Amino acid sequence: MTKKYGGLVALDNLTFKVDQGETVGVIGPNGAGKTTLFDLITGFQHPTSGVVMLDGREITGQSPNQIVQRGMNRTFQTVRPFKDLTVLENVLVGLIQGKGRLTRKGGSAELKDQATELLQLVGLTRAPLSLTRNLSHGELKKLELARALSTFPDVLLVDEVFSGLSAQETQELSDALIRVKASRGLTLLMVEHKVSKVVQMANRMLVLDHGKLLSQGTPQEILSDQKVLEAYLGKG
Amino acid sequence: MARSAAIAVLVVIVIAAVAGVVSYYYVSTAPASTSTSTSTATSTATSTATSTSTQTVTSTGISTVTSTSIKTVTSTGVQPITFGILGPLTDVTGIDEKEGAQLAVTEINAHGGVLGRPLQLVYEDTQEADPTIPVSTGLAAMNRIVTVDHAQVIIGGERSDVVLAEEQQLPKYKVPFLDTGAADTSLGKQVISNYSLYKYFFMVSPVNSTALATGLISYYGYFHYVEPNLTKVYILAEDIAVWHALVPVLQYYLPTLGFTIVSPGGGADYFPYGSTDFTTQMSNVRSTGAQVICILAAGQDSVQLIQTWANLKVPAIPMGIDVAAESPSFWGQTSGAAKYETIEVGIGDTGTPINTIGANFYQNYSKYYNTLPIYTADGAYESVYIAAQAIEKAGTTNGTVLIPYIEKTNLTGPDGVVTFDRSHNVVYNPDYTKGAALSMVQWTAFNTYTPVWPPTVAKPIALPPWM
Amino acid sequence: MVLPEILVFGGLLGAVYALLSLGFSLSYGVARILNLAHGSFYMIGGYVYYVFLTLSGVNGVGSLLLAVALTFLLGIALYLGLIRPVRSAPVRVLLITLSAAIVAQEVVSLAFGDRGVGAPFIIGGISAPLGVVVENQRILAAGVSLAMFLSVWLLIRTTKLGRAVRAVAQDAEAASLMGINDTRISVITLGLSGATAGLAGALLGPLTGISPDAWLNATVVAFAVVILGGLGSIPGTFLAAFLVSYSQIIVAFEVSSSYEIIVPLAVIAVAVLVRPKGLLGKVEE
Amino acid sequence: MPKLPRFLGLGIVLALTLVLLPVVYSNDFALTIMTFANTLAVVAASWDFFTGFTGRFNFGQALFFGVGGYAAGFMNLNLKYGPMLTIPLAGGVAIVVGVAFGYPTLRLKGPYFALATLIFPLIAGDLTFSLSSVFGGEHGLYGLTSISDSYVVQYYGSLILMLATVMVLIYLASSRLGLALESIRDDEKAASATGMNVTKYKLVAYIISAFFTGMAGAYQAQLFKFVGPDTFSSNISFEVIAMTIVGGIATIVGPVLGAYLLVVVLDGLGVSSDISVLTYGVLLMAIVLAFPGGLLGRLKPSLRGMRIRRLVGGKRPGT
Repeated sequence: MTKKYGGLVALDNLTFKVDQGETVGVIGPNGAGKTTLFDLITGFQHPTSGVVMLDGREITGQSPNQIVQRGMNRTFQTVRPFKDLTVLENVLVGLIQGKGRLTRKGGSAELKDQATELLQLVGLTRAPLSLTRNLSHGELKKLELARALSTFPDVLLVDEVFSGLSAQETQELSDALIRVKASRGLTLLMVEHKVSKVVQMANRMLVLDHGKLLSQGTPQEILSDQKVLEAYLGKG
Repeated sequence: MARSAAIAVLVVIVIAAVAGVVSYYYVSTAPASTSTSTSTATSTATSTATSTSTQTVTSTGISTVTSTSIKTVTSTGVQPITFGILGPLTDVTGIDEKEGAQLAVTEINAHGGVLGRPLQLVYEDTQEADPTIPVSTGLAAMNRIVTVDHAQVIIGGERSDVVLAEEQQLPKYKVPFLDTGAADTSLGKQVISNYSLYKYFFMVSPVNSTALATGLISYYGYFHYVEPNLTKVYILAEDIAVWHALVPVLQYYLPTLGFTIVSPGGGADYFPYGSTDFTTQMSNVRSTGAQVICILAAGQDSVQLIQTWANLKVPAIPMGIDVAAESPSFWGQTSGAAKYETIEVGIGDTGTPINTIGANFYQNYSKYYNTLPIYTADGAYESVYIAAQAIEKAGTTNGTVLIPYIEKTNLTGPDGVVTFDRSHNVVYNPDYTKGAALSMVQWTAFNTYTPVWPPTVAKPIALPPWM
Repeated sequence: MVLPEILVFGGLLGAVYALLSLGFSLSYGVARILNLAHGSFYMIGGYVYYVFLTLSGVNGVGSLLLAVALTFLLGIALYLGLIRPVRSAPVRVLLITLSAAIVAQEVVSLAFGDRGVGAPFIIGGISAPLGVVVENQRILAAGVSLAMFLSVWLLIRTTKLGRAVRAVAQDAEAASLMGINDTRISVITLGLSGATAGLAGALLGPLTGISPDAWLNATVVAFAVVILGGLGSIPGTFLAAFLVSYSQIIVAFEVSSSYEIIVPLAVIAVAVLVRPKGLLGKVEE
Repeated sequence: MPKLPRFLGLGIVLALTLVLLPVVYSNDFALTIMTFANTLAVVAASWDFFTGFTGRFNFGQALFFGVGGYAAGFMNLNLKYGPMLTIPLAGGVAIVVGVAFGYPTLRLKGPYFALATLIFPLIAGDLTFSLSSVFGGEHGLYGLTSISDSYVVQYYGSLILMLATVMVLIYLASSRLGLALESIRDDEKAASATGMNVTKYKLVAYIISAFFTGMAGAYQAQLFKFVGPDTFSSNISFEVIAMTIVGGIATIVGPVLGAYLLVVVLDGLGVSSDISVLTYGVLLMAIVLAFPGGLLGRLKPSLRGMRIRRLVGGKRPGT
């Protein structure tokens, strides 16, 4: 697919597919169009041309909420929590509105269990009733993840989850991701700066540069790819 | 910083609230202030005493005060009778209502009051002069004047929507309401269509809008005889219901008098109530070659209208109904642009009294308040006498009992003879010895307009130099 | 055919609308402040002119300048005293400016009454461009407005200060990193928008009369013009001002005066729905 | 039975005092003023339900107040429906207007929506004059049948309307709906990423707000037996905003107290309009600067507590 803003081309007919259960890392220098790519996939922007398919069905031009209902969700690069709500409520919204649509009949008990489970899953130890605005950056990242998961996605796109985190927080969060993937059998698509992390977690990688797909393959292939080294690490 | 500032602000509010309370108590203790003004008034009244025979209020006609019959209110220890003044008390219309009524109360109390009881006035502010104030404010004031101040008669009213709403409450209060501001025919229609509910309403002044139209048309007839060449009329009216009802009448009669209506569609050019820019209208007037602008304006917008007219030197003379122009301040408001505008007023408001009562009214009014009365003043003045007479005759202040007596009113006042038709509107008659008469006056200088109609009092009309 | 009338009246009115709206556009475009009290500057400007001209010895031009100066200071005061403390929360900015407008209205009507006032013109007399008779004051108002509008525009386009202003408008954070003092820029912006609106009021006030509640219509006009032109776009504001004035005048002449208020508002409402980002607006986020 | 939330506690105390008022202090004027206050409290609470919870600023609540009033007037005069019928039906009409107006405008970004809400009541107000053959111009519609001539009945009527409104709104605010709305207020983009149709929810909140305000307008029309253009006046919209902010935004009960405070202080004392309007302007200013939560801002947590209990059961998880 292609995305143009007026003159400049953000994504230049990019084509790739992700198989179920994969963990795919997307890397590339700033302005390579990584976040734009996520926006296009999750319906926050619509491609100038081209299509987005989710398990065989076209979802191009659908609104974010429709796509969420189809089982794909994302986290935002800069976290967007519901500041004036409690931690608990942040996940409740998704549990109720998302694909799960809980509390129709499931009742409060299930909702409560799901919420507590989610928070444990991402390792958010804060009291569920504490106000979100008081959370640390690391906690917010976890909450962001929990909220994305609360809609029961099959495909999860995580945008720079590790940015601005301490080594220790980074470790916690990546463990959380791995736990999540294991327990939910997610297909994971991650945009990441920290190449090391991606290499560690991904079983396949895409490299973007100036909106073009520069290269793709297993982490090993990518790291040994000359083009990538120039375009990406070269610029450092 | 913001917090401390806000604290300071809160203090201000407290002060404002206090001010509120104070002003409230001021309002509710208004009667006291009246009786003080009474004593002063009495003395002045003495000095201006004209008649020698001791008349009583019960006689038709408003008596003038004689030095022999003065009793001060305070000397009579009996329970006073309370009249309520309900209007925009901070606006010239409301102030004049208040002062006109005070004058009458002073005179009557100087005669020993009614049924041997002194009259006292209470006041509530409806703020209706400000068009952005909702009707509910007026209704709150009305409720207070009846249930808190215990007014047995209500005198006042100005804005027709407020008065209409107030009229709706009368079945609940069962208190006579003497309207001294709104000229709306719908008010009287209510009385006819549902007498038992709305019989409490009376329109004392001005005469209702139909009568105003009749008067205006007869004036135009006279004008055609004085200025046979000025026949092209441009009707410029506020886009409000009272004029919508009146314009067809003009459309029907003016042509029969030899005029041609040049405004769009041979009807009126309606502009939004409260407009502030009249350049388009004035340029239309010019391009249609109109020689007369028939203004129909109840609001303050005419201030701007007349200024634009004068500034652009539009070669057509404005003659019509313009409520704002009836107040002496209009000359100042328009910084003199009002010159040559000719408007319809009650014949008692021309500045030249038509009878001794009017003369007496003018003299005393200008003495106490050193300003000229406007139409609401003589309305309120007459209303007090109307109510006083009815109470005197009925021997009670019970509203329901009073109604038939008020209906039988036949009283000579500054505006002529007041009688009521079955819609409880004051009866219009070109002859002021037979009914409430009208006059056309032309602004000629600061604080002065000269009557140009009816012929009995008429001076020649002046045309603007640019015509 | 009333084409000349429409051309002249629409043009003269549009120029003043442009000046009135300029400040509103600036304060949103630069400082991201939706100032509901913008119309109050217009109203106060009108009153200041009236007070000095009629109640004191100052002559027309002097009163005009005083009106500009005072509304300039008021704009600064409004920002420092009320807007700045709540700057971070747009909703609170809306509320604080609304309350400021209400307070201003009532203070003025306590001082000068609800009925409003009319002030004498700076220049009397009439002339007839294209054979349409108009007051010289109206031509003066339009001329001065145009001049003021252009000079402010030039100020922003060319000067160093202007560059700073535009930098803040682009990206406040980046600008502050570049060492531009955001507060200082906001102060200047609000001062300017106060002064321009005040001038508009002082120029148009004598022609339309000015009353304490005149602020609401002024705010609505400015708001509408700016939205129509595209938030933050000065050329858009200029264009839209004339669109609004002409639609108003055309309706008054060709349809009926009684719709001259409704129709333009309706047109704007529809325009906003059809093209939310306005005529020349960048995409709003 | 968990301890009563501060919220309900206060609510119940308030309700009881209001119910008992005529018994303990049956002063005609006081009752009249309180009747006005109840009507405006309904408007304020419903304004709060939309703006307080969705964060989209509505400057034109008077639109629904006027629409409700005129709708009731029409049905009462032309169809001869009684107040019992016209009041709810007027609410329905307000809903229709709410959809017609909200559906297109609610997609707009903040400032555009604010402008739209500012403009539409002005248009409506002017229309009542331009179409005076229908709306009666300054006459408005008069001669409506009265609710009752008894102050007590009038008062209780308005009280029932007010209490019903508040209870329904609290119920909704403390439900999944309320949660969804608050998430929209905090971050619309993130909200849509939870799978909800943001515009739909905003519209729902908007028409609920319209419905109750419409009924309030209708109640006032039947009370006064008159409805006029003043019901569209921006004064009403602004006054309602002030009441809500003073009482505490997004608390439903806050606006009600705000309404009593302002109406009693202003109308009750018969202060001159300039002073009274000035007072609430300054009050609004002070509250916004110093106490963003409003006087009852502390009710917010307990409303939230209520909601959480309703959603996930009495025993709070993780505590």
